Amino acid sequence: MSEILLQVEGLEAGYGDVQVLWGISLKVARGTMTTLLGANGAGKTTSLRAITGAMCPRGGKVVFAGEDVTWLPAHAKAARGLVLVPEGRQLFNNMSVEENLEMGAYSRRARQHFRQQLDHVYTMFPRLKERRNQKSGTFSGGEQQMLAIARGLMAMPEILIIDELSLGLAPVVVQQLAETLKGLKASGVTVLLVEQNLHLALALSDYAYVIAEGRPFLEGPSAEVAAKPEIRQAYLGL
Amino acid sequence: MWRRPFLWFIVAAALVYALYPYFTDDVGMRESLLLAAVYIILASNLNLMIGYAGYVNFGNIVFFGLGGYICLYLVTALHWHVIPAALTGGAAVSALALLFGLGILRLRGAFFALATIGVNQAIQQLVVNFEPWGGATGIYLSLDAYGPLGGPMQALWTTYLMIVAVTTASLLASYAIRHSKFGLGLLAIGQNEDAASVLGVPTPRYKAMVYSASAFLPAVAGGLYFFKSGIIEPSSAFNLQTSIEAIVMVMLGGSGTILGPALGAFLYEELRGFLLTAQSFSQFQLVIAGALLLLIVQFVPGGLLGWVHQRWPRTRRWLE
Amino acid sequence: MRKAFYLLAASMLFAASPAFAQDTITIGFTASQTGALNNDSTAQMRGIELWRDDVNGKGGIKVGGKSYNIKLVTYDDESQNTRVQQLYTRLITQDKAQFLISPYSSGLVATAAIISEQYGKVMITTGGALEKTYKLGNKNLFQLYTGSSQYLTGALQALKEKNPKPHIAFVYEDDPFSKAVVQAVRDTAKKRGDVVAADESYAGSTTDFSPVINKMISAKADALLGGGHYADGATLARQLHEQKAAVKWVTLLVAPDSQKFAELGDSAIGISVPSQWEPQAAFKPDFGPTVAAFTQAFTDKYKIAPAYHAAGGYAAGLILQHAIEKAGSTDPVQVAAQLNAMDVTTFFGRTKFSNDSKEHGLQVGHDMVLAQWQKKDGKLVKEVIWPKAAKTADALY
Amino acid sequence: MIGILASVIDGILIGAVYGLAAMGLTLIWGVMNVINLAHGAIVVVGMFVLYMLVSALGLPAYGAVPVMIVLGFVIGIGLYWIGVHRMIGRPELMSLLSTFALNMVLIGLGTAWWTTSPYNVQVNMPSVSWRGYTFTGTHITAAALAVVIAGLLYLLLYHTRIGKAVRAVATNREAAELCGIPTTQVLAMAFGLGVALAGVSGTLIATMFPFTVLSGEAYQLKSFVVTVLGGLGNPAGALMGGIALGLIEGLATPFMPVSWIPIVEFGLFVFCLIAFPRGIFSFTKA
Repeated sequence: MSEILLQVEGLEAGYGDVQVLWGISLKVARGTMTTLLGANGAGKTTSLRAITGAMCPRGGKVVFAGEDVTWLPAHAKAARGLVLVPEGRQLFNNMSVEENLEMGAYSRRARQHFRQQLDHVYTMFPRLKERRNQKSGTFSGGEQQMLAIARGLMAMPEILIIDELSLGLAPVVVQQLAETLKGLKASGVTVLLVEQNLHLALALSDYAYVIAEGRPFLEGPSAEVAAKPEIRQAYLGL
Repeated sequence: MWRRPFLWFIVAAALVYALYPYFTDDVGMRESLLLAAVYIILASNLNLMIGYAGYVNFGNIVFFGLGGYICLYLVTALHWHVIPAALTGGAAVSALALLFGLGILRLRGAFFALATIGVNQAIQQLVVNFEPWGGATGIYLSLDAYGPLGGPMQALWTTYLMIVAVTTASLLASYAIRHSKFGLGLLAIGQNEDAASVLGVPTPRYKAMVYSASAFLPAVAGGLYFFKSGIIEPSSAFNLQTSIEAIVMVMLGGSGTILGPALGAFLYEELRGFLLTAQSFSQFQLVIAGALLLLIVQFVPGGLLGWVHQRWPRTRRWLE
Repeated sequence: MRKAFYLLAASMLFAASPAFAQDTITIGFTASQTGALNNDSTAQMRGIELWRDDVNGKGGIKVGGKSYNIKLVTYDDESQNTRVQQLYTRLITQDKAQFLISPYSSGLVATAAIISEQYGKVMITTGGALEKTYKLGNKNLFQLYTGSSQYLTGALQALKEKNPKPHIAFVYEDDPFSKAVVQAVRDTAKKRGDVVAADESYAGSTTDFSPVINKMISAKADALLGGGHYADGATLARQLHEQKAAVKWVTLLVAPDSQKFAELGDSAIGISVPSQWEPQAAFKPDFGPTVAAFTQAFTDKYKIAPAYHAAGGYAAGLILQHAIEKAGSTDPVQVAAQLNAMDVTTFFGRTKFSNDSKEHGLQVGHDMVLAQWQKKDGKLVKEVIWPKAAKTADALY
Repeated sequence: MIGILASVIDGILIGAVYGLAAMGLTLIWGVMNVINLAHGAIVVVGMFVLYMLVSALGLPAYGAVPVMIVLGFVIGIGLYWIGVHRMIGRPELMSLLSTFALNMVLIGLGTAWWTTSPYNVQVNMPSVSWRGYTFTGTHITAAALAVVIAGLLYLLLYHTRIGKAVRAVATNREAAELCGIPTTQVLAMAFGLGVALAGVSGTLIATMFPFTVLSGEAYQLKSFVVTVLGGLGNPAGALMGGIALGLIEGLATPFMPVSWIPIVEFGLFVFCLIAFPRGIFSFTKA
């Protein structure tokens, strides 16, 4: 296995009096696509939020590119290339496509490659280029997801973490996005994917982690995990 | 409900409050307690809006001022006795609040708060231009008006006792509402209005009702207070500063609790009174009061009682 | 160390003990140390303090062969009447004030008067010209100033002298005092058939008068009578000048009397003010300082020439002192009796209180003058222009 | 007729300055959902900065404008950390109280320092006279500067990276943070910007009118009215709302006693709140 880019150890997090995560651990190797699976409420989104700094973890450790980044604020992690495409897209709805992309490249590191990255993203999503002066609030769900991924790419991610890629999108759109992800992986971007659609996730990824009730449940290469019967159990939340 | 020890506590405290200056014959103390009692009435009724229903009413003083105007008008122009005049003022203002409430309670959060400022300022200006109420000059009470109460000296004592009675009524009303279905509905509105509405709380009606209810006693108190002062002017009747200070008192004591606003009002008034009369502080009284408020908001957002309840959760049982 | 502390505490207790307090007469009042009325109220307070220093410097007030020092107790009323009653009660009950002087401005005076009446304390009112207050049945209130209805009478007469057919704009603050003043003069003007070109009241916090000024211009007013207190009056004067309003005669209440008004520079020229007192006055006092002595002492102490509020403050003390000395007692009833009987002239002018029970305490002896800012040798000075007998310069028109 | 026209022109001139004052309020409100009750006190700070710079240091009056922008920005960032930072994301009531406390402290310090007496800064500008009506130079200059500053603010918000970041934070703070925008700094900066705007409006007002430590309240109330007319967080709306308010004042004056104007103003304010809760001129924000 190649270099470990992101390593999470014993992550704990929660909201108020409720603890949600009870020691999540995972590793993502550079250049691979890893997926994090689990039933509704298993703690996938919370894991991602705690890893990227959108919320403050209560314990555990997040090491990124050899540096302990557990307690850094989200913007500092994003600046280092640990980038989250959040669930529900979270676009800047009253700003234009191009302004959204510009915001994606806010960090100093990303800013230097803004033009070049913009071209790259526009070639990847020609639809965005066509509508670059339109406000993102007027877009369809699929277009919004494209823009969200594009915005994430503008940050020059070392690792792109995508939360619920396919949520609420038509199958044909999901298929397009899946192609996009394959392309990304081929171009060397490391991806950590959280996805409801089990088959899609396992088909796309190299390695899979399954969590249940905030705890690690099983892990392994995606092909092996797909074959295990316990996976159903985890998904039904049993 | 009279089995509850807390109610007896309120009544006992009110008796002590009413009688202490009487037996010590400490008139200075009485003046200070009177002002505090008025603020307790304002804060306690405001708490019905802020603490229970979660609506910040910046213009709560408008009830007090209008009540005062109606009462003094009835006393001077129609020669009513002060008690029916104050009660009529209360009823009229309460009815008016119901009417207004149906309009501005459609607004939420900060927008509602701003609208209440607008209502207060608009009504103040209306009164300034309303000649039957003396316009900007206001209404001056002739000393004869104190005749029915046994002359000016005795009238002060009588109004003091009446104001303490209204204070007690405010606390009892706070208690009764808190422990009623109406109160539960209000708390639900305060937590999440949409959810409350879905669960069958008649939110528009409840909101208008609490707005109107929170107007009644302050308006009665306004009548008594301005009767005691002998003069009412638009600038002092509708003073926005006092209105905002009432919010500070609610927060200081703990919004949503029954005793908190009263405690906050009492402490705030005594502190301001002290700072104002202490020579070394009078220059900086506003700064000190402001800094204190800032610290409370930042570090003890639940107010005094909120903090006590958090620290010793059992106290919640006794005090509510 | 601790011992020293106790000693210190004990000595402080002694300092405040009644044995010491017996030789003083305590006089209480509130002043607007903050708030909108600060400027005028401060002048009044300075006058009172100067009087106290004068009296104490000369060994105090002599009552029945014994000398008493004056002790002043004062609180900040924040220019609002919310606290006035609490503070006056405190002055009477806690600070044991034997006599009271009023706060500044008619509204606060009316509020304080209820307390002084309830406790039967004599209160000399200065800076409370509104006559209504004295018609409510008070028995212990004594007004030093000429009442509000007289304020602009002189100005109207002086104006008619220059222009028999004036188009008058009344522009005034919507506070009790200014409204009462204007109401009185407006009635007089109407009776005499003068044209009322505009009649506008404004809030005391107003800073932008251009709407009113434009209205005056449209109505072709050539004279303005009105104003209110310092802040609004100064603003109005400045904007009249800046907007080159074609009014030839401007009389404003209160504001132009203050020496601070000279800061307005050219805007001040030609603005007149009804005044309770001016340093040019030539009264021969029955007792107390001469006009010159007062002016000198005040200027020495505060580095600013006194205007009528300051003189009023001093005179309040002086009149009270005179009544106490004549009564030979600090008993309020006897002092009140002396005040009722009083008809004297001090540096402040004549003082006589009405004994009519319908308007007890109303000032009936004092006269006002009309002063106007003029430029003399490149410097702004206030000249008395009315009544003719007292004038020091001709009116600008 | 000419009188009405003069009133209208006066109304527009003063309205532009109301708009500038409201811009500071609406920017802070829109970006961080904080209604800054210290707004009036900050307007007063701007007034006294003019007084000190002109009277004590002898600077030319309009030289105080850039000084105030910088100073206001610094003060604003300081106030943000003292009183606002902990209130972000908490219920509105908390930030209302917190900024009100800041207001008390500022007013209290000002009162202790300058008392509540009026101050006056004489600014000599040539004025324009027309058929007996005069429009003073200070009014015209203040209105012109207000429009220029509004324009600069627009450029900043829509054509610079940092301005776009402010808008991004206003729209979706969490997403902005995930994009690598240091949102806390951006909030502090936006607050500083809002304070600078309020302060500058105070400086300009002080060139026109005398002022006291307590003058701020009137402008704070007017700013509320303007914000409601112009819509939240929208600087262009604030300018238009301000001019609308000035126009209403100007148009109403010839037809009714001046003391009735506030009733019209506040009546309109409440009506607009109920009828157009998003503001009449609001184009943005769903």
